[in-house]
Amino acid sequence: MLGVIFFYVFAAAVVVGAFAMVFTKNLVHAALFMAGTFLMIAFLYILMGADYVGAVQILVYVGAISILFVFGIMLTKRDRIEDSNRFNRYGPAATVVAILLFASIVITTLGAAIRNAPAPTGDSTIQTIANIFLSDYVLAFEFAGILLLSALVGAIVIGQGQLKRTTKLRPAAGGGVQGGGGALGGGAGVGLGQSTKGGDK
Amino acid sequence: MIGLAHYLVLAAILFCVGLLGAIAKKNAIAVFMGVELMLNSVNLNLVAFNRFLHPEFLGGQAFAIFVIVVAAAEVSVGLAIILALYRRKANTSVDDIDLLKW
Amino acid sequence: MNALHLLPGIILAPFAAALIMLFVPSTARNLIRGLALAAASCSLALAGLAMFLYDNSTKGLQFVEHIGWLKSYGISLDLGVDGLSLPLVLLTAIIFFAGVFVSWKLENRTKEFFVYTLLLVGGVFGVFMSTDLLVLFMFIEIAVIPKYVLILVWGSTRKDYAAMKYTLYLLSGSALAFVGLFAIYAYAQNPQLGLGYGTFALSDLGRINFDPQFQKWAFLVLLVGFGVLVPIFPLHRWTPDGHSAAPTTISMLLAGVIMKLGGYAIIRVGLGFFPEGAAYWAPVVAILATINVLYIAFVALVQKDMKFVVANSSISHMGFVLLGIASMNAVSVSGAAAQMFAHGIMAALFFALVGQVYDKAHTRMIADFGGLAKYMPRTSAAFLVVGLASLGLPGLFNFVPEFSVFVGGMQRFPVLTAVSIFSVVVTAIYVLWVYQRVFFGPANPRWEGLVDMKGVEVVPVVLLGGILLVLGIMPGGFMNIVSGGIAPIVQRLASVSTGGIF
Amino acid sequence: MITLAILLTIAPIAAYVLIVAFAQRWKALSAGIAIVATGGSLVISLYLLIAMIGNPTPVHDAMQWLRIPHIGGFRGLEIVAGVLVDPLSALMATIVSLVAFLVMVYSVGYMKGDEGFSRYFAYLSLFTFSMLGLVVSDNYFMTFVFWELVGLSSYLLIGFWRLKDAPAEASKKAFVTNRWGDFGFMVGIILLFLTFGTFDYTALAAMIPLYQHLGFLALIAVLVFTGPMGKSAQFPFHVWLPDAMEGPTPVSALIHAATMVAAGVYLVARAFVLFHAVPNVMELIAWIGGFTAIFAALIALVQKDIKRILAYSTLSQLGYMFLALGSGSMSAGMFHLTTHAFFKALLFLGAGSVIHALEQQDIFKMCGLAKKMPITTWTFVIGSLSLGGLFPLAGFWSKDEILLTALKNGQVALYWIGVITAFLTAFYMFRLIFTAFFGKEAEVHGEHAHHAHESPASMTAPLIVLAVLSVIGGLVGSPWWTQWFGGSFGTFIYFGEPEPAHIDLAVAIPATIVALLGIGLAWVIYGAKLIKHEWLAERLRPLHTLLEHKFYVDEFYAFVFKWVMLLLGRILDWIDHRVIDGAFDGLGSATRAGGGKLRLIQSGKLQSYALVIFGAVALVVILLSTNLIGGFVK
Repeated sequence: MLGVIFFYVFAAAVVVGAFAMVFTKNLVHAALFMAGTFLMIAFLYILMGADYVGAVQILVYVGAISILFVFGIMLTKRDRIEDSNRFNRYGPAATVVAILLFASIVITTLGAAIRNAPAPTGDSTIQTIANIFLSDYVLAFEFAGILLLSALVGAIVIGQGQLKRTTKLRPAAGGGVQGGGGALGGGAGVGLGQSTKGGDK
Repeated sequence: MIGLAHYLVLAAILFCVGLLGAIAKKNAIAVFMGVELMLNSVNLNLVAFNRFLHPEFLGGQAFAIFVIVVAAAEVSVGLAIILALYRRKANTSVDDIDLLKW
Repeated sequence: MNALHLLPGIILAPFAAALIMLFVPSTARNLIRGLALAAASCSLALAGLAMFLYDNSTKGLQFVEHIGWLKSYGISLDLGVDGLSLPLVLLTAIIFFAGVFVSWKLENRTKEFFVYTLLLVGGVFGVFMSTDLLVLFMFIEIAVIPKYVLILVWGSTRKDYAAMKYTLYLLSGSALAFVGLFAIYAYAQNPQLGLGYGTFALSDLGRINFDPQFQKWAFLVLLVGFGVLVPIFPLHRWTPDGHSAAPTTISMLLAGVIMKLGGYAIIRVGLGFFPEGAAYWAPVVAILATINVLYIAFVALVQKDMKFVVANSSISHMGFVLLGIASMNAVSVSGAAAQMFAHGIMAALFFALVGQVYDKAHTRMIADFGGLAKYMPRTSAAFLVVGLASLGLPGLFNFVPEFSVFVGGMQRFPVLTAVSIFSVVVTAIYVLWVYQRVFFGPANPRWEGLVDMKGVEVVPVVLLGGILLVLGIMPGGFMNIVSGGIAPIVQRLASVSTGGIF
Repeated sequence: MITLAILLTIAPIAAYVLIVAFAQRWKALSAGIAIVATGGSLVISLYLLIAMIGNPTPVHDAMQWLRIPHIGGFRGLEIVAGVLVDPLSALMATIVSLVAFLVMVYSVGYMKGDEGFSRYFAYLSLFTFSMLGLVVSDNYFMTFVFWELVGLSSYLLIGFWRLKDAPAEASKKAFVTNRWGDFGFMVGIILLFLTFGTFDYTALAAMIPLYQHLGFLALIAVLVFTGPMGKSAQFPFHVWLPDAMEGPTPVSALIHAATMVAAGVYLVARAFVLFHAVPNVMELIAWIGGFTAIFAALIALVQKDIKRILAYSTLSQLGYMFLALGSGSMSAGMFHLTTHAFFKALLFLGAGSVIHALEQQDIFKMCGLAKKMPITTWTFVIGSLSLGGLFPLAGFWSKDEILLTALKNGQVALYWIGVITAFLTAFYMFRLIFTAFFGKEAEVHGEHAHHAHESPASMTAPLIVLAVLSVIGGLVGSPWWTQWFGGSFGTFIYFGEPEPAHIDLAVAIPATIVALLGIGLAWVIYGAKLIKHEWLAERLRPLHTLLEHKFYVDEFYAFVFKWVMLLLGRILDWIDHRVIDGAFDGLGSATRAGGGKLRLIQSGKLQSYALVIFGAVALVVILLSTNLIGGFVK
């Protein structure tokens, strides 16, 4: 009986968090609401007995991804942050589509005859997940590693802007500043400097 | 008793709100957040199906973890792109990025 | 007799020459021209030999070659000629031989020019020789595509518009004809009605008697598909632009040969397989043919550019071919087949001469000319000969096929044929009017420096003019071959009972 | 016999080929070749004529030219190239080669300075070849072939001085007008072939009388007659002959007087069985002939150019011949053709020598030539007298025959037309003679008059020969000839039963009186100048202008050509460019425009794509859930 209460509490929190994330004006608030929603979802996982997944959820989503988002927001902060989370032209159409989609999913799920299995044995799932990872999905596991590595490198390269290039490639016009950039770090700095200067042009 | 249907409905709500966020937002990062939300709803579904249909075989959860891995990679690269975009165009509104126009 | 492998020789000569030419440096112009001339003379010699060795007594295909290709689909590179296609093969060889001489002085990218022309001619040979339906279609495409490039690069007035228009017309036509092709193939496959096995061989397909309902629309599809090539009335607009934009050799080949692909295919496939369908659509074709003949003759009357006049006269003459086909009897169909040959030679000579005048005077507007006979007596004499041939003067070959089309036509469509015969008067008017305004009258001092044709330019004129004259005086032998060729087709037509569409 | 007939035609074409191929440069050589060839043909034709007089049985041989088999219910095509020698063709061959020979001899002098000298003789040989071919051919198809070749050679000869506008225009006009005639002729031949299955004259001669439905036969006859109408310049198609005078005068003498224009008459004579079988077509021919005769004679009254007067006179005489043929007598028509060939060639050559001397064609600018050019003048006078139809001369006998046939066959109206035309003919011929040859020097201020000199022997010799022929030529048809040689022209060439020659004073006397009246009137106005012709012209101003403009027929044809043919051409050209081209090009531009519209969908906005995708998903799911399209739910 306790589980039911927990479920409804967490579910309500998740829904409220999601709506808040979408409808707040301030982008930073949205980020924080997102983090909250992820946390509630983690608790739902744990409620369902998927403790490892819940832990990973907290670790990755709540811990890393939300923070990255806040970084992102801060780095691309324009003038008024309060009003940075506005809707665009497709707002009304999107809501209609979202509602329709929701209706269609609900219609199909309610129609389906679902046989709920009994609750699991309750012991920790880490053991079994680890076995699965290193037996059936070992290949996927390795690729996940490679994926993360490539994402890492990709993020660095894109994030820090142009590597210092020889002047020959770049045309003289306005290139003075980029050309002069120093080593890797300088590049990032220059990238930053150039952006703000660019802003007020 | 909480059944699979409840989770599916919840996930559906999450998914649709995420969709709304992804389509209707002007700011690239907000769009990105919407996408993350949609990913999470998918995870929720996965774990729910695993829990209610085949609790003995944790394939669903393994899959969810992989989704999280991918999501993480995606966020990092995504934000890097938004950053580079911001450096070029000095604003991150999605409407200005229409180089794909034929 | 086909130990000599004449037909493969004729068809491979242009393709081989094109291939070798690719390796020749484009600066060695004379070597390129020599190669093209070698290919042309080789095809001409073999075609002449085939014509000589062809014995009219045995019915059906001769010099048959069987080279398997896609056995599972029943497609094979079969070659074979009969009375209908051999003259057209000879026609192609003659015109190409003359064409090489006409473009002898071409300086601008000669290598590519000759490579494309050789491809084109090879394609046309393929069409007339192949006795396999799909291969025939394939060669039609091979013949049509290079011409786009040729018109686009070496063309004159409004060449890109004309090239695009020409290609779109012809390709949409052949696309439509493909529908007919696959309908025949499917029909052949189903065991009760057809042969039970899928094949494209003309001989096997000839054995099926298709049910009239199928024949009606299949003939229509083929008629419109190939009608674009002939050109039949509403689909003729590509000819004036295509001809006048094309360089001389290409408009010779275009008027001389490409137009005959349509006529040949309609007779071979249209009349050959669908007698009832042909009978059903015959009145429509006859009316369109009459429009083709008379309407276009009037249009030619008011043209200001010489090449447009000649292009329109080509359409008008091809109208006779259609009238011959529509009248569906031995005299008219053999008249139509012979008219294709006669008109080919005449149109090629006409375009060669107009091309010569254009290359020297750099204008084709009739108003600019006057009294050219003073400076170019030989060209004006040749122009008169070909002009008289086009208006159907007896003594030159064009009169005989036209006369037989009229005799044949009069038996099926008396009124329409009488109206078509009236076009002979209109043709006389516009041909002689153009001739008078260009070559007669006081000499226009502007053309003082024009030099008459000599040396290389004389060869095509003498060759084509000679053929017109010789066949005009003794057409008996040639007409026997042609009527022998179409006898089996007409035999089948004779047994047709269904009436026309109205 | 047959080989001779073939040789007869081959000689001139061999000359043509020789001249064109080799002898182009040496003028004398090419003239020589042409004259020898025609001379040869003349000798052969004379031999054939004498042989035919000996035994008039026709000789016929043929070889297959073209054969398309007879398949299914439709008739095949069987064309044969054959030679038929019978009295009619022998006579025509003789006339053609004789006049051609004389004209060639005459042309040596006439065309001396001309740069296209050898080309001229080549064309003349080509003409002789085609004319002889036409005369000896044995079936309609071959006749049609040579018919067109004759038209071609007349086109070449009229347009001989091609660097001048007038000859170029005249040659085109001649060919096109002939082409109108040939169009009907060709349709006629094809119908004839389709109904009887053969082109051959002798075979048709047997089959036509048995043919029942005359209506169709009448149609064929009329269609076939359009050919001769075009070639012999009868009423609707006469416009080209006066303009054909632009060619050199010997050409006019040969082609537009004696031979080519007579081809039409010859064809009607050759195919007489076709016309004879349909009485009302005969009537039509007679009336067309009669009308053309008087029509041309009237126009000739006011013409100033010597060659135009002779051209209209030819038109009128051709009308006479058709009048004779139409009223049923083939021999009268042919007889007049023969005599007309002699004196009209004479008149033209005479006019030629005048023009050659004075470089002038307007008769009012010539005067007093009698003293300067005696031979030309007296031969010209003999020719005119013969044309006028005075007693001993050739014209009298042939014209008398025609008037007699007209009267005998009950064509009284035509008889009177004939008599009036005879009067007009005499009048305009002697108007020409009195003004040009016998006018006083004083009135004419033209400076050419005094240095006129007689033409060289090579030109006057043919004149004399023709003059002699014009005198004695007529006797062939006179009753004395039957006494001396036991047969006259009528018994040699006839249709049905022979027509012995005899004088019918009731016709001869009035005709002669009328001719004398005409000469007298001409003398009054132009000879003694008692009545000023200007004054007379002033009095009859409207009539005079009408005649001067040749009843405005030329203008009418020009109008029709411009406003019907060219306008139709322009309209159709407009349709061709705008409507048909517009439709297909429109198709092209419509596709391009459609593409332009579709392009806007690719807006580049990612979110719009996402919206569309998810919208579609939702829609599909909803549609599937309701069983609108056979949904899967329950």
